[in-house]
Amino acid sequence: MSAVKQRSRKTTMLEAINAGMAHELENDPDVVLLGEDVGRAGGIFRTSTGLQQRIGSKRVIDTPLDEKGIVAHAVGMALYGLKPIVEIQFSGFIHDAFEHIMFCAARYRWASGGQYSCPMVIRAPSFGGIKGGFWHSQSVEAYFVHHGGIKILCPSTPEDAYRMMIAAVRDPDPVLLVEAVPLYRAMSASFVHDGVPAEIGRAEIIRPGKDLTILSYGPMCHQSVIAADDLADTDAVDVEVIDLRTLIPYDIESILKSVKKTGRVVIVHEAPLSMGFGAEMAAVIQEKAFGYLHTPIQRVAAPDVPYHFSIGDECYKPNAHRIGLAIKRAMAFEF
Amino acid sequence: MSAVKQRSRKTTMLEAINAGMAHELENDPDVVLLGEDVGRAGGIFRTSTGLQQRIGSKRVIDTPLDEKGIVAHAVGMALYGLKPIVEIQFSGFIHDAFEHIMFCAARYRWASGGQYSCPMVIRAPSFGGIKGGFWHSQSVEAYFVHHGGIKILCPSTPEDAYRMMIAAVRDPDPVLLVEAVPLYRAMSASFVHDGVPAEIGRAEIIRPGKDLTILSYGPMCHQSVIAADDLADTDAVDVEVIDLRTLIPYDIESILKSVKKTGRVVIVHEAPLSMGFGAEMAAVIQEKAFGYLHTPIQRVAAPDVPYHFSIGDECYKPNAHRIGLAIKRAMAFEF
Amino acid sequence: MIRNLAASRLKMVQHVTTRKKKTVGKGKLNAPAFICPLAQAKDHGIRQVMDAEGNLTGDLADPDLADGQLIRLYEMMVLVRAIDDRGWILQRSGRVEFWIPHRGLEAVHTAATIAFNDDDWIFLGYRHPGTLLLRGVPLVQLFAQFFGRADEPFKGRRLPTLMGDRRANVVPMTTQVGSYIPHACGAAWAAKIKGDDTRFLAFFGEGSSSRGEFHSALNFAGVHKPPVVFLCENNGWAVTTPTSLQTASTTFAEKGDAYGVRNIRVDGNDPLAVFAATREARDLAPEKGATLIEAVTYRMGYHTTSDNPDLYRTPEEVAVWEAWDPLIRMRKYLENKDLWNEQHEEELWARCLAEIDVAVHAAEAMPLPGPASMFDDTFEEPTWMLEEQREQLLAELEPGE
Amino acid sequence: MIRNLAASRLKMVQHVTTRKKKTVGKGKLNAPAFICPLAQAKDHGIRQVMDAEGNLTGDLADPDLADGQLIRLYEMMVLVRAIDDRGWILQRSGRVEFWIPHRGLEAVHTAATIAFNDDDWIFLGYRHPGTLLLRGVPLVQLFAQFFGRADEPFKGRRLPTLMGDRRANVVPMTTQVGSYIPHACGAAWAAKIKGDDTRFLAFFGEGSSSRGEFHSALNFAGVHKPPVVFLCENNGWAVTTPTSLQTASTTFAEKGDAYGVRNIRVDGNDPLAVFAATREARDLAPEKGATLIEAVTYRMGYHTTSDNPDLYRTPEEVAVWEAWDPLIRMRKYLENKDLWNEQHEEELWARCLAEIDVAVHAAEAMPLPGPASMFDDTFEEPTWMLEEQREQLLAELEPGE
Ligand SMILES: Cc1ncc(C[n+]2csc(CCOP(=O)(O)OP(=O)(O)O)c2C)c(N)n1
Ligand SMILES: Cc1ncc(C[n+]2csc(CCOP(=O)(O)OP(=O)(O)O)c2C)c(N)n1
Ligand SMILES: [Mg+2]
Ligand SMILES: [Mg+2]
Repeated sequence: MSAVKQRSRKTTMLEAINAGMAHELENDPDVVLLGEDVGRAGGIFRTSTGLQQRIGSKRVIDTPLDEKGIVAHAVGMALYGLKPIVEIQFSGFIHDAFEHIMFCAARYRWASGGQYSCPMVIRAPSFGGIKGGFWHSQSVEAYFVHHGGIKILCPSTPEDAYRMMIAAVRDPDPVLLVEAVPLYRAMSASFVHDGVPAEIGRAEIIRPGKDLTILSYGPMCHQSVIAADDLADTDAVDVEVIDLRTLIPYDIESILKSVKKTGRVVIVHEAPLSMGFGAEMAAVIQEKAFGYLHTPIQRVAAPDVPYHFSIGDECYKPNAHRIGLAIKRAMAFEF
Repeated sequence: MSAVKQRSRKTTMLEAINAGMAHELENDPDVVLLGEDVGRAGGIFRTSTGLQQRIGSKRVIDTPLDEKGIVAHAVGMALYGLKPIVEIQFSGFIHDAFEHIMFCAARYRWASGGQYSCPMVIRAPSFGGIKGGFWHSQSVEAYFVHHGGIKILCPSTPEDAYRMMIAAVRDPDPVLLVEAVPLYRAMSASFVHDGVPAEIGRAEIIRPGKDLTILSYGPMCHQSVIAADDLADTDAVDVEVIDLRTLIPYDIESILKSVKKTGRVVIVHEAPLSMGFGAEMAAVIQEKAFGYLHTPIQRVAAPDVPYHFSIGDECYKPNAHRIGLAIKRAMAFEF
Repeated sequence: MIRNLAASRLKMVQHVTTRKKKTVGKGKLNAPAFICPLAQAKDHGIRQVMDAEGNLTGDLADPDLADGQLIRLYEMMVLVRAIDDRGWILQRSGRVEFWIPHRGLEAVHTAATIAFNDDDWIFLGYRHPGTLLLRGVPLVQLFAQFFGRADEPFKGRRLPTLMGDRRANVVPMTTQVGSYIPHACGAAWAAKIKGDDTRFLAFFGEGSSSRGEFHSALNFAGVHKPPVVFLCENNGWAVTTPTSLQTASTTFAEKGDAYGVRNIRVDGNDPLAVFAATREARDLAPEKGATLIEAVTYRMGYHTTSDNPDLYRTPEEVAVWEAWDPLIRMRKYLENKDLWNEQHEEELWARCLAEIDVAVHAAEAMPLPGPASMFDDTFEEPTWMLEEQREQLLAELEPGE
Repeated sequence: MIRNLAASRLKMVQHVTTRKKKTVGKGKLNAPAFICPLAQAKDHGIRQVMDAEGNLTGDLADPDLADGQLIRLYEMMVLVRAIDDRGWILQRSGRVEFWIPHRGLEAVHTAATIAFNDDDWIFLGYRHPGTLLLRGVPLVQLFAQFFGRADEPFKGRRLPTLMGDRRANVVPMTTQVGSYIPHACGAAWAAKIKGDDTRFLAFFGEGSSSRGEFHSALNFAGVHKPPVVFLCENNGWAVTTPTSLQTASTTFAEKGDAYGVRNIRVDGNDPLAVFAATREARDLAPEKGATLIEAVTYRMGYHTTSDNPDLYRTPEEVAVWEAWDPLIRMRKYLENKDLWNEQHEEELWARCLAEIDVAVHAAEAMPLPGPASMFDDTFEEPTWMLEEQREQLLAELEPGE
C-alpha cells in the first residue's frame, strides 16, 4: 500500500487539490470540507469528486447558498477545534465573507489574547481564462494582505497545489488558498502523493537568470517563463523568474537576493494594477534594495477595470507578450 | 439671507460635515441620508444633528442594524435616481457591505454598459485616537483602491470636509468619504458656508519645502506638519507636506512635481503598512520619478496588527516623532 | 460553468430529461429530492388556477385575461422554449461560450412580466429572456448578448443570459445571485420617496433566499413598505443542492412572516396563477408594500452548460415534473377555450424557429467589442489612471488582439 | 461611544432613569416607543413564571430550583447591578475609558447562564458580567478587563465589557454585533460532528437580528440541527433605534419559524422564566437542535456612556419598565418563599460594594501592557514582517511611551 503511494503519478491540478484534501480528510478526523455543492456532486469544478462518498456527508458538507454563512460557521468550527476547508465557489463570491475572514478568523487569536484561534483553509478559485466574465475570473488575493493574521498561498503547479493544501490544513492560522482555475485541467505533472506539506513562506526560482528578476505567482509564472525564454532567444536577456508561492509572508530573502543580483525587477500579476500585490512588492524592494536598482520596478497587471467577458481572456489579462515588453522597457531604461 | 451665508463661521469638523449634508439635502430633493441612528438622534457622533427635524424622516432615515442592507438599499435608490448619503456608524463595520460597495455600486455603470450608475456617498468614520479599540479605530481606505469605479476622498480640515461632502454628493460616481473621527471635535476653522464643492482629484501643499516630500492624508497630515516644523528647527531640513485629499484618483501631477523637486519621499498613513495606500504611492513614484529619487521612499504606518485598545492611541498609530525619524532616515541615506 | 471546463460532446436538450444513469460516485442516487407537489397543491398551500389538464381548479380565480393576451402569453412561452433549445445547441457546438437553460421556467417569468406595466421596473435573474421580449426588445439583441457582441446594451461585457435593458426598465442582475434583491427594494423605496407610481419586481431563485441580501431586503421592506414584489422561483435546486439542504422551513413563502411581509405560494407552472398572484401583489403595493411570492416550479434542464444533473438527481424526479410542463398545461387551457389547435401549434413553432434563425445569424455576424471599450463606463469620466492604462494597453496589444 | 466624545460631567446611574427632558431637536418626543408588555404578557405570547409581585402566574411551571440556587442567582443579580453602578461612576470620573451599562438586563444573562453546565460554551455580548462570575472568574479579572490592563485574558486589547475567558468556556464577542451568532452555531455543529455532548448558548440583542449573520446562523441551524440556543435579548432599543424601525415582525421569536427552528418568547425580567425556557432548550438540543429564545426585557440605562437617551425616549417609558425591575421581582419571589428579608438585602449590598472596592483597587493598580505585546498572537508564530515591524517600533518609541 505504502509502496503504491510512493509511486509518482501524473496528476492534474484538479486531481492534486483533490488528493491533498483527501489525504488530510483521511488522516485527521478533525478536518471537514464545506461549501456550495462540494459534497454530492464534488463541487462545480469537481475538485472534491468522491470525497463525500469516501468520508461521509457529516464531514464533507453541502451548505446553503450563503458564502458569509459558510465562512462564519467555519470560524465557529475552527474555534471549537475542527479544521475546516471552505470552498468558495468562485473567488468573486468571497466578498460577502470578507468581514468573517479578515476581521473574525484572522483576528480571533489576537483579540482573545491568544486564547482562541481559527485555523482554517479558504479555497478561492481565481483568475481568468475560462470566459467567465467579471465575477468568475476575479483575482482577489490583494484584499487579504492589508493586515496580519492570515496567510496567502498560491500554487502554480499540481505538486505545489497538493503540498500547499496539506500545509494549509495543518497550519495553525487561517490560510487563503488561491487556486488557479485556468490551470485546473490545463496542467498536469507527475509527483509522489506522499503527504508531505509544502514549506510556507518560501519562493522558488523557476528559471534562473542574471539580468532581470520577474516576481510572479499563479498562472502568470508560466507566462513569465515563456516571456523569458522568448527574450533569451531574441534579445539575449537572461531573466530570472521567481514564483512567489506564498504572498503572506512573502519570501523576502529570496526576493532580495535575486534583485541585488540582477538590479532589475518586473512584477507580474493578473489582478488590477492599483493596489495589486505588486504595489507592496515594489514598495518593499525599492526600500530594501534601493542602491541595487538600475531601473524602475515595472508592474505588469490588468487595468483597473472589471474582467471583460468577451475579450478579457485575450486582452485584459497580461500575457507573455506584454511581460516581454516590460522586460524590454526595464532593460532599455536610462535616466 | 445670502449675506448671512457669506459670512465666515467658525466650524468644527462635525459641524462642517453637518453643514455640507444640510446644504445638499436642502437644495436637492433627491438627496437622502440613511444609516443606523442618523435620524432621530442625529447619529452617534451627532454629525447629522437636526437634519431629520429639518428634512423629515422620509429623507433622513433611521435604518435597521444592517450595514449590508443599508448600502445595498442605497445602491437601489441610486439606480432609481436618488443620491443617497450612507453613514456607516464606524468604518470598522463597513466590511459587511464590501461586496455592495466595490462589486455593485462601483460596477453597475460598467457592467450595464453605461446604462445605470450608482452615484452615492459612503461615509466611513475612520482612524483612531478615541480609545476605541480595534473596531472603532479602523483605517479601511486601502481596501477600496484595488479597482476603478469608486472615488476616495479624505478631508483633513473642516472646510475640506464641508466642500468634499458637497462634491461627493454631486459626483456622478460612488464616493467613499473617509471621515476623521479624532478630528470631529478636536478641530475647527472658519470658512464661508457657500455651497461651493471641493475639486476632486487635487492635492494640496499644506507646507511648502524643498528637501523632502511628505505625502499624507487625514489626521496624519497634521502630525506631518508638526514633524516638519520640529525638524526645521532642529535639523534645518525643509520639508514639503502634501495633503493628498483625494486617494482615487490621486493627484499625480502635484505629487511628481514635488518629488522631482525634493528627490526624497516619506509617505504617512495610519493604516497598517502592508498594502496600505503608501504601497501604491511608492510603487508609482519609483516608476515615474526613478531618476529623481536620492533615497528610498519611506513609509510611516501602523504595524500589520489590529488597533490596540489600551495603548493603541499612544503606541500604534504614527505620530510626529516617528515621522521625524523617517525624515531623518531619508535625509541621512547613503548608498 | 464554462465551456472548456465541461464535457463538450454535443448533447441535445432532449437528452437532458431522459438520461438513464443513476449512480453518483460509488453509491446510488437516493429517491427524488424534489417530489412534485403540484398534484396535491392544496395540501402544500400552493395556489392554482388550473390543474394538469388546463381545467380550472376553483381555487384561485381565473384572472380572465383577454383571448389575445392569453395567446400572446402562450406564444411567448413557446418562443422562450425554442430559444432555450437553440441556446443549448449553440453552446454545445461552440458558438456561444456558455448557456443557462430555462426549460420549465417559462410560465413564471412571462406571466409575472405581463402582470406589471411596461414602465414598472424588473430586476432579472438569468433564466428570463421572455421578460425582455415582452417589453419589446428585439430577439436579435438577446442573441447579440449571448454572443458577447459589441452592439448590445452591455457591450459584450457580461456572461450570456445575464440580460437587461434600461430602455425596457429591466435591470440586469449582479452576477452574485440574490445580491440585487435589496437593490430592487431600494429602488422601490426610492420611487416611493420621490412620489412616483412605479412598481418593482425582482426575480430570484430559492437558493438565493439563503443569502443575507434576502434577509436585508425583506426586513427593510417590512419596515418601509416599498412597492416591490419579491418573486422567489422555487425550482427545487440550486445547482446541485436540493431545497432540503437549503433551508428547514416548510415553504419559502412563509419566510415573509418573519418580516411582516405578506406572502403567497403559487403553482409556478400555472401561468395564470402566477399572473393572478403577481398582479394582485402589484396592485396592493402602494397600500400594503411588499409581497413575497413563492412560485413552485422546476428546472427541467441542466443548471448551466457546465452542469451534470446525473450526479445529483434521478430521471424519475424529472419525469414527474414533465407531466406538469407549463407549456403543455397552457396549451390545454387554450384548447379547452377553443383558442388553440394543432395547426396553430405547428405554425407557431415554425415561426419561432425561423425568427431565431434570423436573429442568430444577424447576431453572430456582429463584431466583438474592441479592447479600448473595456475602459469605458468605469467612471462617468475616466480618471487619468485609466486613460494611461488604456493607452498603454492599446500600444502593447499584439497585432490581431 | 467614547469618553472624550461624550458629555463628561459626572452623572450617577440613578439620574439615567429619572431625567426629565423631553424634547428632541425642535420637536417633542413621541409617546413611548417600547411600551412594556409584561402586564399583558399572555396577549403578547410572553411566557412567565412569576408576575410583578413575584407570585406564580401558573403559565410556565416554576422550575423548582433549590433554595441555595435561587439565592445564589439573586445575589449574582445584585452583584451585577452593583458592578454596573460602579462602572458608570468609574467612567464618568475618567478612570475607565468607556462603559456599557447592563441595568435591567441582570435576569436574562444570569438565569440563562445557570441553565447551562459549566463545560457548555457561551458566546457573550457586552452586557453580561454575571456569566463570567457564575463560572468562577474572579471579580478582579473583570475589572482588569475594564481598565485595559495587561494581565487579563485579552491583554488589554479590547473595549471594556467585551469580556470572555476560554478557561470558563466563555467566548468573547467579535465587536461587530451579531457576527458571532453563526460562530456559535458553527462551534455547536463542530461539537456535534466530533460527537461531543457540549451545548452552546449565544446572547445577542434584538437589533442584531437584522444582520445577515442572524439569517445565516438560523438557516444553517434549521438544516443541520446543532445543539445551540440563540438567546435574543429584546430590550426595546438598538442604540437610538426602537424595535418598530428594526423589523415589522410581531415578535423576534417567530423569526425562528422562517428557518424551521423551534422558538419561544419569555419574560426576560423573570429570571425563572428565562431559566425554564433556556434549560428546556438546552436539554432538547441533542434531539431537536437549535432553539431561538426571545427574552423581552429593557435596557434601563444608557446604551453606552457616550449615549444620551433624552434624545430618543421618554422618562415615562422608562418608569413603567422600572416597575418590572428584575431585581425587585426576584426579591419578592424569594420573600414570598421566606428565603429573603431586609437584613439579607443590606448585608448583600454591603458585601457586593466591598468586594467591588477591593477588585477595583487591585485591578487599577495592575500595569498596562507594553508596546511589544501588541505584536503577539497575530499569528501563532510571528512572520518576519511582524518581527521587523516590532523591532522598528520599539526602537522608535519615545522614552515614556
Ligand atoms: C453569491 C453567489 N454564490 C454562488 C454563485 C454561483 N451560482 C450561480 S447560480 C447558483 C444557484 C442559484 O440557485 P437558485 O437561487 O435556486 O436559482 P436557480 O439557479 O435555481 O434558478 C449558484 C450557487 C453565485 N452566482 N453567486
Ligand atoms: C456590525 C455593527 N454595526 C454597528 C455597531 C455599533 N453598535 C454597537 S451596539 C449597537 C446596537 C445593538 O443593539 P442590540 O443588538 O439590540 O443590542 P443592545 O445594545 O440593545 O444590547 C450598535 C449599532 C456594531 N457594534 N456592530
Ligand atoms: Mg433554484
Ligand atoms: Mg437591543
